[in-house]
Amino acid sequence: ASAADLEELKEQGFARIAIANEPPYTAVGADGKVSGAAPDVARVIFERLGVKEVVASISEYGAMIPGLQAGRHDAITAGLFMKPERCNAVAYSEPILCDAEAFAVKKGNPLKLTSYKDIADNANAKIGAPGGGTEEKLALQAGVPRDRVIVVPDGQSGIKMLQDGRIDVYSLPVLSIHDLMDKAKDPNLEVVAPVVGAPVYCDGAAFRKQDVALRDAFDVELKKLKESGEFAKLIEPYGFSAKAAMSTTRDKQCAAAQ
Amino acid sequence: MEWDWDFVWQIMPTLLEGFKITILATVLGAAVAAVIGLALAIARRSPIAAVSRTVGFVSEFIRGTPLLVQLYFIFYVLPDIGIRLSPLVAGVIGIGVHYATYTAEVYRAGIENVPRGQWEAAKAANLTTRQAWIHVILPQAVPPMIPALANYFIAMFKETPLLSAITVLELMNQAKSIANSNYRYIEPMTLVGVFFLVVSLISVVGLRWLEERYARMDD
Amino acid sequence: MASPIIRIDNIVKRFGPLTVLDGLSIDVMPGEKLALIGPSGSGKTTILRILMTLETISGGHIEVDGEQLYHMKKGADLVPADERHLHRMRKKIGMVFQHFNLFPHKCVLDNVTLAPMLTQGVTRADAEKRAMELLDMVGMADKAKSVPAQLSGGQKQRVAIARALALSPKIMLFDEVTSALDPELVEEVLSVMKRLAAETDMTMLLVTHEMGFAHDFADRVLFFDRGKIVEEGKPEEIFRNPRQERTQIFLRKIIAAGHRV
Amino acid sequence: MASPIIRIDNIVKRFGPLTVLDGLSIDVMPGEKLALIGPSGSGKTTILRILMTLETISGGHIEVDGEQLYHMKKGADLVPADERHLHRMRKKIGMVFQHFNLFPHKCVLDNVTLAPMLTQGVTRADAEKRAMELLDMVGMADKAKSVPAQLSGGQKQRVAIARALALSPKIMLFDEVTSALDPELVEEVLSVMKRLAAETDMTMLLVTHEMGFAHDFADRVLFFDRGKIVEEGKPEEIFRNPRQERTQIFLRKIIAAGHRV
Amino acid sequence: MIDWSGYLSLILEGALVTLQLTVMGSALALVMAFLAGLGRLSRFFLVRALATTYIEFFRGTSIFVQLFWVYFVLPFAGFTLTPLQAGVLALGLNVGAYAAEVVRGAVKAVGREQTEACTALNLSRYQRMRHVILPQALPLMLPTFCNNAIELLKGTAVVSLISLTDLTFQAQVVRAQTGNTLIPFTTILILYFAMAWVISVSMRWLERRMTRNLDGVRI
Ligand SMILES: Nc1ncnc2c1ncn2[C@@H]1O[C@H](COP(=O)(O)OP(=O)(O)OP(=O)(O)O)[C@@H](O)[C@H]1O
Ligand SMILES: Nc1ncnc2c1ncn2[C@@H]1O[C@H](COP(=O)(O)OP(=O)(O)OP(=O)(O)O)[C@@H](O)[C@H]1O
Ligand SMILES: [Mg+2]
Ligand SMILES: [Mg+2]
Repeated sequence: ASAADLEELKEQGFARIAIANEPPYTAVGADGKVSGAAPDVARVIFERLGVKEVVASISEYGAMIPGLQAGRHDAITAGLFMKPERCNAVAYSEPILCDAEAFAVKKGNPLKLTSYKDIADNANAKIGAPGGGTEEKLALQAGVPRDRVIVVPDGQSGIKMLQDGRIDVYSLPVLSIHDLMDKAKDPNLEVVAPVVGAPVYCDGAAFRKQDVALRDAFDVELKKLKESGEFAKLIEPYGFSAKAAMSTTRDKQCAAAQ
Repeated sequence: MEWDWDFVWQIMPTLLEGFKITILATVLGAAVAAVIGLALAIARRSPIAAVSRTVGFVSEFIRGTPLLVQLYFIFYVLPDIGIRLSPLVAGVIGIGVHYATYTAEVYRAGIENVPRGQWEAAKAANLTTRQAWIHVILPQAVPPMIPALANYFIAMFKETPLLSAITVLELMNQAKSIANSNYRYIEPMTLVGVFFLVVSLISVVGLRWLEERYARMDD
Repeated sequence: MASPIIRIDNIVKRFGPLTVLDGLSIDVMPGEKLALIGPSGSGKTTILRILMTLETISGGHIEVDGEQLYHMKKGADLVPADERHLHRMRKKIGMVFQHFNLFPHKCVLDNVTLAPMLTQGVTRADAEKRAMELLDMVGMADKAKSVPAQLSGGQKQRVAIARALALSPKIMLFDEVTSALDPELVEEVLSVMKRLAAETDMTMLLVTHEMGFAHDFADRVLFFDRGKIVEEGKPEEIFRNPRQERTQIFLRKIIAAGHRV
Repeated sequence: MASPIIRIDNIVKRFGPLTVLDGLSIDVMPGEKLALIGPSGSGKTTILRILMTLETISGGHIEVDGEQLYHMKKGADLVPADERHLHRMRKKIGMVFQHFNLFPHKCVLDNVTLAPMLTQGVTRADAEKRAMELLDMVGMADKAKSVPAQLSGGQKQRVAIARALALSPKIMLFDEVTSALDPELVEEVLSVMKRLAAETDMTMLLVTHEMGFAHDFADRVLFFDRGKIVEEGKPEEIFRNPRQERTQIFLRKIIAAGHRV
Repeated sequence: MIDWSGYLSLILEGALVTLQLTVMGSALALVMAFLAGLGRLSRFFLVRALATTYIEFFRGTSIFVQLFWVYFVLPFAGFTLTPLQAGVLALGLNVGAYAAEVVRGAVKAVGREQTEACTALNLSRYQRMRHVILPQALPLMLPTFCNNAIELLKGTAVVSLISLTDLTFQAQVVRAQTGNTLIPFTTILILYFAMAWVISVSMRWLERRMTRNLDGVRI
């Protein structure tokens, strides 16, 4: 696929971004309007770059990077955390949204699960996580065998499976778990956050490798945004911490787990 | 993006794992479809209008709505009324009941295709209804059904990827999982395609054989 | 004088709006050979099918061998017959169809033995012995192991006759048993039937378009038109001196088409 | 003396291992009415179908109206005919089938006008005028707007005859045109054909099991058996004094089955 | 408080996408069905081979694989399609392959006798097909076409896997946003069924119209 040129984007007047179906990173209003921390930031920055609009399409986590590579999106702004392999596959901007990992478990945490390692050690514990997401990787890295890592299509399904006892723990970033729990209003569930031993991850806007120029332009505007304090105003209502994002860098994040 | 043979060999064992589940789900689903389908076909012939109508409507409904949505329903909604099925069982029941509405039609057509004269000859020979079914109608009705039933068997096989939506780790799900963790879609997806194509081509040959073997007997 | 073995009394048969039989009455004496002739659609097949209980009736009564066919006594009342009653009555009646209706998945021998074994509890050995006698009579003993698909039409029909005879019914019904056959094959079936008519005292009802055969076969001929009997009598009378105009026209047409009477 | 309009020369026809016609030769003179009779499976239909180019031949030559049917000249060589040659040759020949083969989705009139309009470029008005004449001749003018499903078998066959005549072929082939009909309906078709035979000088080949009709219709009768002509001659000779034993047996059977000769 | 009317209208927007996919996919399938179905009956080996390959390939591989190829692999070959185009293409080609067999079967079912009557009347191949065979074959195809169209409708649920905002996808979105599973899924089940019902009613109407003249010809 050919590189997306900022000039081209300006000319066509919009950029295509991939987002996830996962509040609060992304939210779709009853009117169909896309909001949420990640697209909001992207919208503002692209506007400043002269691209009037962003066209968001909701996508599975696993399909985002292939979709980007196949030229279906110009950027991913979906809470796709920076990980060394991902840094190899795409060009990230500087960090935008940072979050720790959390578990949703049954009331009282009957299996006493507080880290991915605990899950690996308990032969009966099953963890649910989005396919291709950070949590799936962390679980596998901690030594949870494949057949106890259940790929769950979406957050609602994850909570439902937890309620139905199909899984013992459902893992997502802290804010996502909180959002789901708020909606579920189920007194029989509780949150374990942050997960012990799991690092804080940050996402960035992801671009194609050959689109470094576009990424760099994005970074410039992102930096200005952060410095002006508007950044905090944008993301903090959703529960994210601007300080966390500003106290780390892409290079640190990409190197982090190595 | 280039085709990478090393990667192919590396992911093959995982795909084969998934393939096993695919086959298992197909075979079990087919068994469910065969049995429930017969039950539906018989219920639809029931002289009690309420029974035949209800069964007719339910079949129409199942046949008119996507299996994917039905699977979501079975897996995520049924637990609310206390029915919690494992992913594989939910998948087998979903796909089996869905296809039962199709096999029911095959059974019905097969039975109706036995010429009316055969019923009449059975009556003239003073056989009871039961005897007529067992000795005259079914032996003629079943062989011509076999190719059509086999056809649905193959169709079911090709629909098993839907089970990935309810977390069954079949071929498609394994491939997606590989694709997700390696950010490479081409190899796993193409291999899945090849798996399906190979099985389909083999089954086409098998089907031809069945069609020849069970070609309609002409009087 | 003996009483009739079949009493058809004021039978009405409707298919939806169409009245096919309209107050038909016939008495048949034991051992009588009756030929039913008449134009297409006049209801000949229908009356045979009613006797075989393959249809229901819309009105009237039928008595077979002293018992009601479509009705049965329940205390003092006459109520519609249930399946058990019909099953019992069907023992008295056999039928041979225009299109043979052999069971295509069974060999000739099994076609003939199936019903006796299932409905009369005859052992396989006895059933086969009797079947071979019957097949021998219709000249089909050497094809006992063939399946129907391997037989010509005339052969199939002879097997069908043997099959119907195997239940030893008192009454046999034949519905145009030769009209689906190639002309050359007609004779082999008719000769079997002639022998049958001569040798047994079974009561026989025959629908046919073969006037020559009806003439030789029947004790009495009924000429049907539009669900009614227009004329009846001995074959010589009907064929040589039909009184009714409708009969005359019908016979003239048949003769013009090359059939011998 | 005129030369034959059809020269069938040493024709061989095989279906797989089965040889159906084995070196058959027939010459037919213009205007001649030929009846083909013989037992089932003897190859009567096959020879008509070959003339209509519905089959291919395995050997031999056929000349129709002075031209090769299955072959054409290419320079000095005789090569197998291509579709264009066949198309041209078929103009000379029409055929009427046992099962009528009317177009069920078209009304009677359209059945008759379709081919002239498509293959001869006749205008609709002209085609319909001619069609009505032909339908009138076969007594079907009043049913011009009916669809085949509304007709009786005899009526269907009369329409089929009109349809074949609409292309004005020089040669007409009739394959058991009455054997799928109810006996009562046979006569109406045969009377049309008799008139046709008397009124035109078309060459006609007829396969039939109606010996009486063959007798009245034909100038010459060919008796077929197993793909060979066993006997041929004027109808009176063949039917009254068959010389061959095979012919005698065949005729005896047909007569026994009730057909008049 | 959840704004249900807003979310329901989101689902209705999805219904519109599903409708578009169904209509456009059916149109493509119809074209492919006749091309490949008649192609398979061609005199020319090459045409036959081409048609057969298309049919066996698309019937042989699963619709999921075809979708993923069209969506993720075709771009690498330089064809980037919008999700809607990709969905229409995959569904249309897939269902077209099945419908092609229907066309072929119906044409063959018209019977050799009609073909022979045409030869005796000296019609050309084209005239025969156009005036005699197809007019009779069409009514035979309709019931199965109806089933094919409903299959296609149900197949559109699968495109939610490639991020096309169809009914099923919108239901998933609404589910994620509201945390309610029962309402969105029940709604789309009813919507799917309603659409399937409309398809079969209109097909039956069409069939009645087309067979009006053929009453009693076929049993
Ligand atoms: N199942 C049926 N439904 C409706 N009408 C029927 C049915 N069976 C027969 N008929 C009608 O009843 C009438 C009498 O039919 P029947 O078969 O008894 O005539 P038939 O005298 O045997 O004629 P054929 O010589 O043609 O056999 C016909 O008009 C026929 O169309
Ligand atoms: N398409 C075919 N394939 C194989 N065998 C065939 C085919 N058509 C005809 N035959 C065989 O060719 C032989 C001659 O058939 P044909 O139809 O010409 O006989 P016929 O004299 O017309 O008989 P009938 O009086 O029964 O119509 C038969 O043995 C028949 O089985
Ligand atoms: Mg009758
Ligand atoms: Mg013939």
